[in-house]
Amino acid sequence: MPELKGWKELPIGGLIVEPGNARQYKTGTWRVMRPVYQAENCIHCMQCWLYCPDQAIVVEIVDGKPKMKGYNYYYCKGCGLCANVCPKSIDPKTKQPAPEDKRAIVMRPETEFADE
Amino acid sequence: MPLNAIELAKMFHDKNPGMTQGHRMCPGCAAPNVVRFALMTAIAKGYEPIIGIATGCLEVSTTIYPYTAWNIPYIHNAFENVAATISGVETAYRALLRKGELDKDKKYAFFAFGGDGGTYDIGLQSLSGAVERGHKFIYIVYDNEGYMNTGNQRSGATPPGSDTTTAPVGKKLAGKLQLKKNLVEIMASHENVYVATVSTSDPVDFMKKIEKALEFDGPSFIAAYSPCVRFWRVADDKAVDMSKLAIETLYWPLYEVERGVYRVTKKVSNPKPVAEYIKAQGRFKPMLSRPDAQEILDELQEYVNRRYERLLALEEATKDKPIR
Amino acid sequence: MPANIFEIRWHGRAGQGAKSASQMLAEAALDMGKYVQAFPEYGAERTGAPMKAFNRISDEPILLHSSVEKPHLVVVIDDTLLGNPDILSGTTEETILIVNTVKSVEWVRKKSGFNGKVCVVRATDIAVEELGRGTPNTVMLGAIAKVTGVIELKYVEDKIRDMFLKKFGEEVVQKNIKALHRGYEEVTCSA
Amino acid sequence: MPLKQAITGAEAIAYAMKQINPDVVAAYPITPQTPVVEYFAKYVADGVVDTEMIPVESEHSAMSAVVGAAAAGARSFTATAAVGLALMHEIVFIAASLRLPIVMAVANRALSGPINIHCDHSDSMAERDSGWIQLWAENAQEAYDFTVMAYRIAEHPDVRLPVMVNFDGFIISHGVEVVETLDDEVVKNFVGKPIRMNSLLDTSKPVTYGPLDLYDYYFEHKRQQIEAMKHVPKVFKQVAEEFAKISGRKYDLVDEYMVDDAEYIMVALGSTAGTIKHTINELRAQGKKVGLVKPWVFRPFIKAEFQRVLNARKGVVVLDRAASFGAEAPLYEAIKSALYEVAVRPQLGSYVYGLGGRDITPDHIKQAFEDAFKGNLIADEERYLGLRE
Repeated sequence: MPELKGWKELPIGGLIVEPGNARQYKTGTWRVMRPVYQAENCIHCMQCWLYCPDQAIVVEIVDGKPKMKGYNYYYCKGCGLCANVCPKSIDPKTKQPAPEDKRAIVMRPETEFADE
Repeated sequence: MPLNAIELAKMFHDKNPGMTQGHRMCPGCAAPNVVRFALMTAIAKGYEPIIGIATGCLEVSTTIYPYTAWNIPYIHNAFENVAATISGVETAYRALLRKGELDKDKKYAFFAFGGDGGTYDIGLQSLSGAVERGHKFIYIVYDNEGYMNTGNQRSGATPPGSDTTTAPVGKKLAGKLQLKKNLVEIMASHENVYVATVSTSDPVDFMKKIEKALEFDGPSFIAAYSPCVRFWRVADDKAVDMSKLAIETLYWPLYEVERGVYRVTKKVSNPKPVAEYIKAQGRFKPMLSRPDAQEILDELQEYVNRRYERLLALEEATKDKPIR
Repeated sequence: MPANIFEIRWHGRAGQGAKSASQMLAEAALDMGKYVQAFPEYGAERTGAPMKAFNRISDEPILLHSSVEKPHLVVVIDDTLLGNPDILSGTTEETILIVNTVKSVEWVRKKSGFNGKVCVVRATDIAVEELGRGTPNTVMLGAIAKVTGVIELKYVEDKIRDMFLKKFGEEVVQKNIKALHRGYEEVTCSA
Repeated sequence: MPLKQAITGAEAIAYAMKQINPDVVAAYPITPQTPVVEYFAKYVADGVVDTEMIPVESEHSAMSAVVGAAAAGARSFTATAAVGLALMHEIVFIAASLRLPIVMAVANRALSGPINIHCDHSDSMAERDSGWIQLWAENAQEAYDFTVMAYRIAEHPDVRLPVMVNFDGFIISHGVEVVETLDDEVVKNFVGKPIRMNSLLDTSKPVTYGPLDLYDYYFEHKRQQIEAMKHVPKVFKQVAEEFAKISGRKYDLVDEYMVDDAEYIMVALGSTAGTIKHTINELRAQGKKVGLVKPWVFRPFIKAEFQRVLNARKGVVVLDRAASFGAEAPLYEAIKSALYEVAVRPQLGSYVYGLGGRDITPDHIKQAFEDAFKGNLIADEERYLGLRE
């Protein structure tokens, strides 16, 4: 939490004059399931990036192309939409869920990462 | 070329498209993506968006003082008046531009976002007035079919059979009994307006329509299908799945109306039964366990078919001769 | 009421122009250096309903904002209103009554039961003759100027010019001025 | 050269707005405010002003739109009356909370029901705690003058609050009176360029208007509004002083009429104050030591002014054109509260009059003064003028 300022210090009218300062707010604490990135299976289609409602997918441009680099867990709420829209989550032949070792994103309980 | 995920990622991987991280919408909510898709399109096309939001989930969860998840100019006024509010902003823009106090080369895009409560119900008058007056703005309703901000109360957008706290499924009543208001048609009945339905499950169609709205010389109304994973009682990762299913069952037909000319932008040749959509969501479960469940499903199926046929007929009828 | 405030009450039917006449009178009096008020009585009446308008004219600023209760002058634009008790309300023998009518002073006295000074003028007829339409306002203002002296013709003429010159041209101005003068000349009063 | 015109109060306000040439006007017609909008719409149609006008579909949207326009940095104006103001109610508070320097003319009219279109003050009294500055005009001249002064007060950096210019429905709005108007240039220079702050159109400095403000900050923001109101007297006096230089007309927080030696003082708002002055002249001619204090500024309510003027008088008679059901009438309550702290409390009496446009005459006023002369004022008794028993 920021320091609670007195009325003389605050901008008037309830205005927030620092654009996008919600970025300071950690929504990652909401997470109960953690998406884990398996880079070796990723085709960098950017579907996870497109659909992440919390803009928690880290992307870098490599050779002019966007590359998935993993998660910003400060923000990731663990909804799993990224894994759901990931084309690698479905076996192209059977149209059934792909085995975990073939996926680019797998969802794991946050408790498995308690040490971090 | 239409915008796609790769292109957008190139443009926006290191910057926020109006909305930033740190907002407090539910995990998996569709609304942030409705906003992002719209704002990314505007920014990618060289516009500077200014937005107004009606009281609702999107508003409270993105601007909890002293934090704002907006890095573009933003105004929230009240629940029922976002259209009037943004019409004031847009008018101020025209006034100040005329007086030479603004950069005339700058392209502003005025957006108003409202939930279905703030749009179908309490804000309808304000919306209709602003659209009739012809302000150049884009109104986007993120339709999650209920007052989800306050805990799943019935709205004019709630479908029949849905279990809400103010129209619960009981021993006597099967939840909400009335059909969802066809707001898209109400808005299409305003003259000189561009109206479209969109879904985040079809981003290309979504962004094309936003682009059209941005270029349209007048007001636009975009109805965005926006699953509420919490109160529709589906898993957090199901917003896109539900959206797809809604389109495949014709529950949410994708179409547009430009000055009276209809175009169904997504033809569905072998629609799935609407029951498949209904049965996928927990909010219909109490209704489905009633003895009259099949009747309700049949009625809904009949309505969905009829509406789609009507849309195709309107498309045909207005193809060469606009109805206005 | 202090003697320095002259109060007028107009009686007409909604749509006949009593409100406009009272405003024109106020404007002319203002040009004479007077302080003025003009205000109609508002209800929810539609065209044809009996209505009232008021004037106050004074050499000093007018502070009063109550309605006119004891008029010095009552102007009746439509003689079919005579007999309505409202017309005599607050009048005394000092009050002057000016009526737009083709009838006689005696007829008016009988019809209204009014005992003070009665004046009549064929305002509608004169208007038809001069302007081609039966709008009696300017004729009535001429009659008021003659009978009371609270306004002078040349100031009303200026107002007529202000109102009509741009919109309708000099010919209409002259016709109205003629109508005004005929009201002044042709009003007749009881002794 | 100042120009003397015989015009209605509604036209006087529209004329002032024409001279101010605001950026945005959003308004909806309602009796008896309608002529304000009509006159102004004509100015817009004739291209006499550069204003963009929003012919909204309701008063609620009128206030909503001017909130949006003002937040975008536009000098914005609206006007309303009675139930129209009541329909705006929610947004009236929001406009003040967002600290937007909007000006609104209110042609005071009775609130329904039963429906009534005539003057009383129940509409604006219902908004007295909304955070708006309330100026109250006695006649068309004051309505014009306050409109000219309003933006200077509203936009002042120490204030940043919306201003409501109150003028009695029909009595002032539709009554033709002599109004001395200033030259266009004089008004333009006096009002000056808008002082814009935190404009939504400034995309280089994006601001968030109207966030969710919970118990951890809301109170502080309200405290700021309380503080802003405290700055109004100083700013009003400054603006009034400057206005006197261009107009010769002097305004203050309260209008004092024949109070110096007055033993009995009446307090009233709006057009009735004129009728009271007229009556005071008559009573003075009979040797009665009577006077009037009229709040020009009713919000903020400047207690000290009334304490100064009313201390140690024999009797104070407060006239209210609004009732507060189950409590004391609003102006009376404020005056009575102010007098708690004076050294010598006068006898006090409360009179409610003129509801729904009921006429108030010099006789009524004399009747109330008579009670005071007889020492027959009872602080806890509300009396009525012009009411049939």
